Amino acid sequence: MTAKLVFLGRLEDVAGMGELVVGPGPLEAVLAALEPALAVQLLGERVRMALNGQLIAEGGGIVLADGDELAFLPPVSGG
Amino acid sequence: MTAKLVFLGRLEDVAGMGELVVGPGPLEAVLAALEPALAVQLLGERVRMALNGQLIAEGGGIVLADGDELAFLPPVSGG
Amino acid sequence: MADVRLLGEAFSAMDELAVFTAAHPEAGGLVSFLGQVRQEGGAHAVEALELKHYAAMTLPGMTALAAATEARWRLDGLLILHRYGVMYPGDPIVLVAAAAPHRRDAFAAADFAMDHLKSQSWFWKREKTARGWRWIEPRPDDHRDLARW
Amino acid sequence: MADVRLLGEAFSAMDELAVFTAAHPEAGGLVSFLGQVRQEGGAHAVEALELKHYAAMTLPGMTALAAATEARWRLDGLLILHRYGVMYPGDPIVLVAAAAPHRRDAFAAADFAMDHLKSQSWFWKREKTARGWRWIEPRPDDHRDLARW
Repeated sequence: MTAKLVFLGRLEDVAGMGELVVGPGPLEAVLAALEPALAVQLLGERVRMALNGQLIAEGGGIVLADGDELAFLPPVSGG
Repeated sequence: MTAKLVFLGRLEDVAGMGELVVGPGPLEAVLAALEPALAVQLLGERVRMALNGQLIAEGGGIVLADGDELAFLPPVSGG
Repeated sequence: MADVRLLGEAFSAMDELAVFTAAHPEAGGLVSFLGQVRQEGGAHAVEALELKHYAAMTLPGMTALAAATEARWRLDGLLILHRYGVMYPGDPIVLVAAAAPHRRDAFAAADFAMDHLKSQSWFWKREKTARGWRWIEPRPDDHRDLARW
Repeated sequence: MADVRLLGEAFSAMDELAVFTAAHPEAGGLVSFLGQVRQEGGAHAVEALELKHYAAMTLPGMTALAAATEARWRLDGLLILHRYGVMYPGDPIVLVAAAAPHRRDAFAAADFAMDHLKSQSWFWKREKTARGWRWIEPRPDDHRDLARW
Protein backbone atom coordinates (compact mmCIF):
# COMPACT_ATOMS: atom_id res chain seq x y z
CA MET A 1 0.00 0.00 0.00
CA THR A 2 2.08 2.92 -1.29
CA ALA A 3 1.66 6.15 -3.21
CA LYS A 4 4.32 8.24 -4.91
CA LEU A 5 5.21 11.93 -4.87
CA VAL A 6 7.05 13.29 -7.94
CA PHE A 7 9.11 16.48 -7.72
CA LEU A 8 9.69 18.26 -11.04
CA GLY A 9 12.12 20.96 -12.07
CA ARG A 10 13.77 22.88 -9.23
CA LEU A 11 11.61 21.01 -6.72
CA GLU A 12 13.77 17.95 -7.38
CA ASP A 13 16.75 19.96 -6.13
CA VAL A 14 14.84 21.17 -3.09
CA ALA A 15 13.72 17.64 -2.24
CA GLY A 16 17.09 16.12 -3.01
CA MET A 17 15.27 13.41 -4.96
CA GLY A 18 12.97 13.07 -7.95
CA GLU A 19 10.43 10.78 -6.34
CA LEU A 20 9.38 9.75 -2.88
CA VAL A 21 7.34 6.72 -1.93
CA VAL A 22 4.85 7.56 0.81
CA GLY A 23 2.01 5.84 2.60
CA PRO A 24 -1.53 6.45 1.35
CA GLY A 25 -3.77 8.88 3.19
CA PRO A 26 -4.85 12.51 3.22
CA LEU A 27 -2.39 14.84 1.48
CA GLU A 28 -2.17 17.04 4.59
CA ALA A 29 -0.89 14.09 6.60
CA VAL A 30 1.57 13.10 3.88
CA LEU A 31 3.00 16.62 3.67
CA ALA A 32 3.18 16.95 7.45
CA ALA A 33 5.62 14.06 7.49
CA LEU A 34 8.03 15.81 5.09
CA GLU A 35 10.78 18.29 5.87
CA PRO A 36 8.93 21.54 6.62
CA ALA A 37 11.15 23.48 4.17
CA LEU A 38 10.16 21.10 1.37
CA ALA A 39 6.47 21.10 2.30
CA VAL A 40 6.41 24.92 2.12
CA GLN A 41 7.89 24.85 -1.37
CA LEU A 42 5.48 22.17 -2.54
CA LEU A 43 2.55 24.29 -1.45
CA GLY A 44 3.91 27.41 -3.17
CA GLU A 45 1.40 29.50 -5.07
CA ARG A 46 2.96 28.82 -8.47
CA VAL A 47 3.29 25.07 -7.99
CA ARG A 48 0.56 23.03 -9.66
CA MET A 49 -0.35 19.44 -8.89
CA ALA A 50 -1.24 16.51 -11.10
CA LEU A 51 -2.76 13.29 -9.82
CA ASN A 52 -1.96 10.33 -12.03
CA GLY A 53 -1.08 12.61 -14.93
CA GLN A 54 -4.14 14.87 -14.66
CA LEU A 55 -3.90 18.44 -13.40
CA ILE A 56 -5.98 19.09 -10.30
CA ALA A 57 -7.35 22.45 -9.31
CA GLU A 58 -6.79 22.32 -5.57
CA GLY A 59 -4.86 20.09 -3.21
CA GLY A 60 -7.45 20.43 -0.47
CA GLY A 61 -9.31 17.25 0.23
CA ILE A 62 -7.01 14.95 -1.72
CA VAL A 63 -6.57 11.47 -0.25
CA LEU A 64 -3.80 9.42 -1.82
CA ALA A 65 -4.85 5.86 -2.56
CA ASP A 66 -2.66 2.85 -3.21
CA GLY A 67 -0.76 3.29 -6.49
CA ASP A 68 -1.52 7.01 -6.85
CA GLU A 69 1.15 9.30 -8.28
CA LEU A 70 1.01 12.95 -7.22
CA ALA A 71 3.30 15.31 -9.12
CA PHE A 72 4.36 18.81 -8.07
CA LEU A 73 4.87 21.03 -11.12
CA PRO A 74 6.66 24.37 -10.85
CA PRO A 75 6.35 26.90 -13.73
CA VAL A 76 7.50 25.37 -17.00
CA SER A 77 10.24 26.65 -19.29
CA GLY A 78 10.53 24.56 -22.42
CA GLY A 79 11.88 24.96 -25.94
CA MET B 1 20.70 56.14 -81.42
CA THR B 2 18.28 53.56 -80.04
CA ALA B 3 16.14 52.93 -76.97
CA LYS B 4 14.60 49.66 -75.83
CA LEU B 5 11.12 48.64 -74.73
CA VAL B 6 10.88 45.60 -72.39
CA PHE B 7 7.65 43.61 -72.09
CA LEU B 8 7.29 41.58 -68.90
CA GLY B 9 4.95 38.77 -67.92
CA ARG B 10 1.89 38.33 -70.12
CA LEU B 11 2.85 41.46 -72.07
CA GLU B 12 5.61 39.45 -73.65
CA ASP B 13 2.96 37.12 -75.05
CA VAL B 14 0.86 40.04 -76.27
CA ALA B 15 3.87 41.63 -77.95
CA GLY B 16 5.16 38.35 -79.32
CA MET B 17 8.60 39.38 -78.10
CA GLY B 18 10.38 40.26 -74.86
CA GLU B 19 12.13 43.37 -76.10
CA LEU B 20 11.83 45.82 -78.93
CA VAL B 21 14.43 48.28 -80.11
CA VAL B 22 12.90 51.63 -80.99
CA GLY B 23 14.10 55.05 -81.98
CA PRO B 24 14.45 57.70 -79.30
CA GLY B 25 11.75 60.32 -78.89
CA PRO B 26 8.55 61.09 -77.00
CA LEU B 27 6.83 57.97 -75.63
CA GLU B 28 3.60 58.92 -77.35
CA ALA B 29 5.32 58.78 -80.72
CA VAL B 30 7.02 55.49 -79.92
CA LEU B 31 3.73 53.87 -78.87
CA ALA B 32 1.90 55.26 -81.90
CA ALA B 33 4.24 53.26 -84.11
CA LEU B 34 3.31 49.95 -82.41
CA GLU B 35 0.42 47.61 -83.14
CA PRO B 36 -2.62 49.40 -81.69
CA ALA B 37 -3.68 46.25 -79.77
CA LEU B 38 -0.29 46.13 -78.08
CA ALA B 39 -0.24 49.87 -77.34
CA VAL B 40 -3.63 49.60 -75.62
CA GLN B 41 -2.35 46.80 -73.38
CA LEU B 42 0.84 48.67 -72.52
CA LEU B 43 -1.20 51.66 -71.39
CA GLY B 44 -3.51 49.49 -69.25
CA GLU B 45 -4.36 50.84 -65.82
CA ARG B 46 -2.57 48.05 -63.95
CA VAL B 47 0.62 48.20 -66.01
CA ARG B 48 3.45 50.12 -64.39
CA MET B 49 6.51 51.50 -66.11
CA ALA B 50 10.17 51.57 -65.15
CA LEU B 51 12.76 53.71 -66.89
CA ASN B 52 16.25 52.25 -66.62
CA GLY B 53 15.21 50.10 -63.67
CA GLN B 54 13.41 52.85 -61.74
CA LEU B 55 9.63 52.90 -61.40
CA ILE B 56 8.07 56.03 -62.81
CA ALA B 57 4.79 57.46 -61.67
CA GLU B 58 3.36 58.54 -65.02
CA GLY B 59 4.23 57.91 -68.64
CA GLY B 60 3.13 61.38 -69.71
CA GLY B 61 5.97 63.58 -70.81
CA ILE B 62 8.57 60.83 -71.13
CA VAL B 63 11.08 61.25 -73.90
CA LEU B 64 13.25 58.24 -74.58
CA ALA B 65 16.90 59.10 -74.99
CA ASP B 66 19.66 57.04 -76.57
CA GLY B 67 20.33 53.93 -74.48
CA ASP B 68 17.17 54.23 -72.38
CA GLU B 69 15.33 51.07 -71.37
CA LEU B 70 11.61 51.40 -70.69
CA ALA B 71 9.96 48.35 -69.09
CA PHE B 72 6.22 47.62 -68.94
CA LEU B 73 5.36 45.73 -65.75
CA PRO B 74 2.00 44.00 -65.32
CA PRO B 75 0.89 42.93 -61.80
CA VAL B 76 3.45 40.62 -60.22
CA SER B 77 2.87 37.09 -58.94
CA GLY B 78 5.97 35.65 -57.35
CA GLY B 79 6.87 32.94 -54.88
CA MET C 1 -1.23 12.34 -38.85
CA ALA C 2 1.26 14.50 -36.95
CA ASP C 3 4.70 13.12 -36.12
CA VAL C 4 5.29 13.95 -32.46
CA ARG C 5 8.35 12.71 -30.60
CA LEU C 6 10.01 13.33 -27.25
CA LEU C 7 13.68 12.50 -27.73
CA GLY C 8 16.30 11.57 -25.17
CA GLU C 9 19.19 11.53 -27.64
CA ALA C 10 20.66 14.10 -30.03
CA PHE C 11 18.96 14.30 -33.42
CA SER C 12 19.81 15.87 -36.77
CA ALA C 13 17.34 18.67 -37.40
CA MET C 14 18.34 18.84 -41.06
CA ASP C 15 17.88 15.11 -41.61
CA GLU C 16 14.47 15.20 -39.93
CA LEU C 17 13.41 18.23 -41.96
CA ALA C 18 14.59 16.62 -45.19
CA VAL C 19 12.51 13.50 -44.48
CA PHE C 20 9.47 15.61 -43.59
CA THR C 21 9.83 17.75 -46.73
CA ALA C 22 10.25 14.71 -48.97
CA ALA C 23 7.09 13.24 -47.45
CA HIS C 24 5.04 16.31 -48.45
CA PRO C 25 5.47 17.03 -52.17
CA GLU C 26 1.78 18.01 -52.26
CA ALA C 27 2.38 20.98 -49.95
CA GLY C 28 2.91 24.37 -51.51
CA GLY C 29 4.59 25.73 -48.40
CA LEU C 30 6.63 24.39 -45.50
CA VAL C 31 7.59 26.41 -42.43
CA SER C 32 10.07 25.16 -39.88
CA PHE C 33 11.34 26.41 -36.55
CA LEU C 34 14.56 25.10 -35.08
CA GLY C 35 15.54 26.00 -31.55
CA GLN C 36 19.10 25.21 -30.60
CA VAL C 37 21.46 25.72 -27.69
CA ARG C 38 23.19 29.04 -28.40
CA GLN C 39 26.90 28.89 -29.03
CA GLU C 40 28.21 32.05 -27.44
CA GLY C 41 31.34 33.39 -25.86
CA GLY C 42 32.02 35.30 -22.69
CA ALA C 43 31.75 34.70 -18.99
CA HIS C 44 27.98 34.20 -19.08
CA ALA C 45 28.01 31.67 -21.94
CA VAL C 46 25.82 28.62 -21.49
CA GLU C 47 28.02 25.53 -21.34
CA ALA C 48 25.19 23.03 -21.10
CA LEU C 49 21.43 22.96 -20.85
CA GLU C 50 19.22 20.31 -19.32
CA LEU C 51 15.56 19.78 -20.00
CA LYS C 52 13.56 17.63 -17.65
CA HIS C 53 10.20 16.20 -18.58
CA TYR C 54 7.49 14.26 -16.79
CA ALA C 55 6.68 10.97 -18.46
CA ALA C 56 3.04 10.98 -17.37
CA MET C 57 2.31 14.35 -18.96
CA THR C 58 4.91 15.73 -21.36
CA LEU C 59 4.43 13.59 -24.46
CA PRO C 60 0.64 13.38 -23.96
CA GLY C 61 0.62 17.19 -23.79
CA MET C 62 2.67 17.48 -26.99
CA THR C 63 0.30 15.08 -28.75
CA ALA C 64 -2.69 17.14 -27.64
CA LEU C 65 -0.98 20.31 -28.85
CA ALA C 66 -0.39 18.71 -32.25
CA ALA C 67 -4.07 17.75 -32.47
CA ALA C 68 -5.13 21.29 -31.54
CA THR C 69 -2.78 22.73 -34.16
CA GLU C 70 -4.09 20.40 -36.86
CA ALA C 71 -7.67 21.21 -35.93
CA ARG C 72 -7.06 24.95 -36.22
CA TRP C 73 -5.27 25.20 -39.57
CA ARG C 74 -5.45 23.33 -42.84
CA LEU C 75 -2.24 21.33 -42.92
CA ASP C 76 -0.76 18.57 -45.02
CA GLY C 77 1.58 17.54 -42.23
CA LEU C 78 2.97 18.53 -38.85
CA LEU C 79 6.22 17.58 -37.13
CA ILE C 80 6.98 18.28 -33.47
CA LEU C 81 10.27 17.02 -32.02
CA HIS C 82 11.50 18.02 -28.58
CA ARG C 83 14.60 16.95 -26.71
CA TYR C 84 14.99 16.20 -23.04
CA GLY C 85 18.21 15.50 -21.16
CA VAL C 86 21.53 17.32 -21.27
CA MET C 87 22.41 19.32 -24.38
CA TYR C 88 25.44 21.33 -25.44
CA PRO C 89 25.96 24.47 -27.57
CA GLY C 90 24.85 23.84 -31.13
CA ASP C 91 22.57 20.93 -30.21
CA PRO C 92 18.99 21.12 -31.50
CA ILE C 93 16.40 21.42 -28.73
CA VAL C 94 13.15 21.63 -30.64
CA LEU C 95 12.08 21.27 -34.25
CA VAL C 96 8.59 22.16 -35.45
CA ALA C 97 7.61 21.94 -39.11
CA ALA C 98 4.26 22.50 -40.79
CA ALA C 99 3.40 21.68 -44.39
CA ALA C 100 0.30 23.28 -45.87
CA PRO C 101 -1.43 24.12 -49.13
CA HIS C 102 -1.18 27.80 -48.19
CA ARG C 103 1.69 29.77 -46.75
CA ARG C 104 -0.20 31.54 -43.99
CA ASP C 105 -1.49 28.29 -42.51
CA ALA C 106 2.03 26.86 -42.37
CA PHE C 107 3.42 29.98 -40.67
CA ALA C 108 0.60 30.26 -38.15
CA ALA C 109 0.66 26.57 -37.25
CA ALA C 110 4.41 26.51 -36.58
CA ASP C 111 4.23 29.77 -34.62
CA PHE C 112 1.26 28.57 -32.55
CA ALA C 113 2.89 25.23 -31.77
CA MET C 114 6.13 26.92 -30.69
CA ASP C 115 4.41 29.44 -28.42
CA HIS C 116 2.62 26.60 -26.68
CA LEU C 117 5.67 24.37 -26.47
CA LYS C 118 7.56 27.24 -24.85
CA SER C 119 5.08 28.19 -22.20
CA GLN C 120 2.51 25.45 -21.83
CA SER C 121 4.38 22.20 -22.25
CA TRP C 122 5.72 20.21 -19.35
CA PHE C 123 9.42 20.94 -19.56
CA TRP C 124 11.75 22.36 -16.97
CA LYS C 125 15.03 23.85 -18.06
CA ARG C 126 18.27 24.52 -16.29
CA GLU C 127 21.45 26.02 -17.69
CA LYS C 128 25.05 25.57 -16.75
CA THR C 129 27.38 28.55 -16.94
CA ALA C 130 30.76 29.17 -15.33
CA ARG C 131 28.82 29.82 -12.13
CA GLY C 132 27.13 26.45 -12.12
CA TRP C 133 23.63 25.15 -12.83
CA ARG C 134 20.63 27.46 -12.60
CA TRP C 135 16.92 26.75 -13.16
CA ILE C 136 15.29 28.93 -15.80
CA GLU C 137 12.02 30.64 -14.97
CA PRO C 138 9.53 31.39 -17.73
CA ARG C 139 9.94 34.83 -19.30
CA PRO C 140 7.05 37.33 -19.32
CA ASP C 141 7.44 37.30 -23.14
CA ASP C 142 6.40 33.67 -23.21
CA HIS C 143 3.04 34.45 -21.69
CA ARG C 144 2.59 37.49 -23.89
CA ASP C 145 3.25 35.31 -26.92
CA LEU C 146 0.60 32.88 -25.81
CA ALA C 147 -2.01 35.60 -25.39
CA ARG C 148 -1.85 36.22 -29.15
CA TRP C 149 -3.85 33.10 -29.97
CA MET D 1 25.08 40.31 -44.24
CA ALA D 2 22.06 38.72 -45.89
CA ASP D 3 22.58 36.03 -48.52
CA VAL D 4 20.27 36.96 -51.41
CA ARG D 5 20.30 35.03 -54.66
CA LEU D 6 18.21 34.87 -57.81
CA LEU D 7 18.73 31.40 -59.23
CA GLY D 8 18.24 30.16 -62.78
CA GLU D 9 18.93 26.51 -61.96
CA ALA D 10 17.40 24.00 -59.53
CA PHE D 11 18.76 24.14 -56.00
CA SER D 12 18.58 21.88 -52.96
CA ALA D 13 16.58 23.67 -50.29
CA MET D 14 17.79 21.23 -47.63
CA ASP D 15 21.46 21.67 -48.54
CA GLU D 16 21.09 25.45 -48.50
CA LEU D 17 19.28 25.38 -45.16
CA ALA D 18 21.91 23.07 -43.67
CA VAL D 19 24.69 25.46 -44.70
CA PHE D 20 22.78 28.45 -43.32
CA THR D 21 22.06 26.69 -40.04
CA ALA D 22 25.67 25.58 -39.64
CA ALA D 23 26.76 29.18 -40.20
CA HIS D 24 24.62 30.41 -37.28
CA PRO D 25 25.42 28.44 -34.12
CA GLU D 26 24.98 31.69 -32.18
CA ALA D 27 21.29 31.89 -33.08
CA GLY D 28 18.77 30.53 -30.62
CA GLY D 29 16.07 30.20 -33.26
CA LEU D 30 15.88 29.65 -37.00
CA VAL D 31 12.71 29.90 -39.05
CA SER D 32 12.53 28.79 -42.65
CA PHE D 33 9.92 28.93 -45.36
CA LEU D 34 10.14 26.70 -48.41
CA GLY D 35 7.78 27.22 -51.31
CA GLN D 36 7.70 24.45 -53.85
CA VAL D 37 5.80 23.47 -56.96
CA ARG D 38 2.88 21.38 -55.71
CA GLN D 39 2.83 17.76 -56.77
CA GLU D 40 -0.83 17.02 -57.28
CA GLY D 41 -3.04 14.75 -59.27
CA GLY D 42 -6.15 15.31 -61.34
CA ALA D 43 -7.08 17.17 -64.48
CA HIS D 44 -6.11 20.56 -63.11
CA ALA D 45 -2.69 19.52 -61.85
CA VAL D 46 0.16 21.90 -62.59
CA GLU D 47 2.65 20.17 -64.88
CA ALA D 48 5.16 23.01 -64.94
CA LEU D 49 5.56 26.54 -63.68
CA GLU D 50 7.60 29.35 -65.13
CA LEU D 51 8.78 32.43 -63.31
CA LYS D 52 10.02 35.37 -65.32
CA HIS D 53 12.09 38.12 -63.78
CA TYR D 54 13.46 41.46 -64.96
CA ALA D 55 17.21 41.72 -64.61
CA ALA D 56 17.19 45.47 -64.02
CA MET D 57 14.84 45.25 -61.04
CA THR D 58 14.24 41.79 -59.57
CA LEU D 59 17.49 41.08 -57.74
CA PRO D 60 17.92 44.74 -56.69
CA GLY D 61 14.39 44.57 -55.26
CA MET D 62 15.18 41.37 -53.36
CA THR D 63 18.33 42.94 -51.96
CA ALA D 64 16.38 45.99 -50.80
CA LEU D 65 13.78 43.70 -49.21
CA ALA D 66 16.52 41.87 -47.32
CA ALA D 67 17.92 45.19 -46.05
CA ALA D 68 14.45 46.30 -44.92
CA THR D 69 13.93 42.98 -43.14
CA GLU D 70 17.27 43.21 -41.37
CA ALA D 71 16.58 46.80 -40.34
CA ARG D 72 13.25 45.87 -38.80
CA TRP D 73 14.16 42.83 -36.68
CA ARG D 74 17.20 41.78 -34.74
CA LEU D 75 18.67 38.97 -36.80
CA ASP D 76 21.84 36.93 -36.82
CA GLY D 77 21.39 36.03 -40.46
CA LEU D 78 18.97 36.10 -43.37
CA LEU D 79 18.76 33.93 -46.48
CA ILE D 80 16.56 34.71 -49.48
CA LEU D 81 16.75 32.42 -52.51
CA HIS D 82 14.29 32.66 -55.40
CA ARG D 83 14.16 30.69 -58.63
CA TYR D 84 13.31 31.91 -62.07
CA GLY D 85 12.84 29.82 -65.20
CA VAL D 86 10.84 26.65 -65.69
CA MET D 87 10.16 24.41 -62.67
CA TYR D 88 8.41 21.09 -62.20
CA PRO D 89 6.36 19.53 -59.39
CA GLY D 90 8.51 19.09 -56.30
CA ASP D 91 11.03 21.75 -57.34
CA PRO D 92 11.78 24.45 -54.77
CA ILE D 93 10.70 27.93 -55.86
CA VAL D 94 11.66 30.07 -52.91
CA LEU D 95 13.56 29.57 -49.66
CA VAL D 96 13.65 32.16 -46.91
CA ALA D 97 15.43 31.56 -43.62
CA ALA D 98 15.98 33.87 -40.67
CA ALA D 99 18.29 33.20 -37.71
CA ALA D 100 17.79 35.30 -34.59
CA PRO D 101 18.54 35.46 -30.89
CA HIS D 102 14.79 35.38 -30.25
CA ARG D 103 12.09 33.23 -31.76
CA ARG D 104 9.58 35.97 -32.53
CA ASP D 105 12.09 37.98 -34.55
CA ALA D 106 12.92 34.95 -36.67
CA PHE D 107 9.25 34.17 -37.33
CA ALA D 108 8.31 37.76 -38.13
CA ALA D 109 11.28 38.32 -40.42
CA ALA D 110 10.62 35.20 -42.50
CA ASP D 111 6.90 35.96 -42.67
CA PHE D 112 7.51 39.60 -43.67
CA ALA D 113 10.03 38.66 -46.34
CA MET D 114 7.68 36.05 -47.82
CA ASP D 115 4.68 38.39 -47.95
CA HIS D 116 6.78 40.94 -49.82
CA LEU D 117 8.36 38.39 -52.14
CA LYS D 118 4.89 37.16 -53.04
CA SER D 119 3.25 40.44 -53.81
CA GLN D 120 5.89 43.12 -54.21
CA SER D 121 8.79 41.46 -55.97
CA TRP D 122 9.28 41.59 -59.70
CA PHE D 123 8.28 38.10 -60.72
CA TRP D 124 5.67 36.97 -63.19
CA LYS D 125 4.38 33.43 -63.02
CA ARG D 126 2.68 31.18 -65.49
CA GLU D 127 1.52 27.63 -65.00
CA LYS D 128 1.12 24.77 -67.42
CA THR D 129 -1.77 22.39 -66.97
CA ALA D 130 -3.38 19.92 -69.37
CA ARG D 131 -5.03 22.99 -70.93
CA GLY D 132 -1.78 24.76 -71.65
CA TRP D 133 0.11 27.71 -70.20
CA ARG D 134 -1.73 30.39 -68.24
CA TRP D 135 -0.43 33.57 -66.59
CA ILE D 136 -1.19 33.81 -62.86
CA GLU D 137 -2.69 37.00 -61.50
CA PRO D 138 -1.97 38.09 -57.94
CA ARG D 139 -4.51 36.82 -55.41
CA PRO D 140 -6.45 39.26 -53.20
CA ASP D 141 -4.94 37.33 -50.28
CA ASP D 142 -1.48 38.49 -51.27
CA HIS D 143 -2.42 42.12 -50.84
CA ARG D 144 -4.26 41.42 -47.60
CA ASP D 145 -1.12 39.70 -46.28
CA LEU D 146 0.95 42.73 -47.13
CA ALA D 147 -1.38 45.08 -45.29
CA ARG D 148 -0.47 43.34 -42.03
CA TRP D 149 2.95 45.02 -41.86
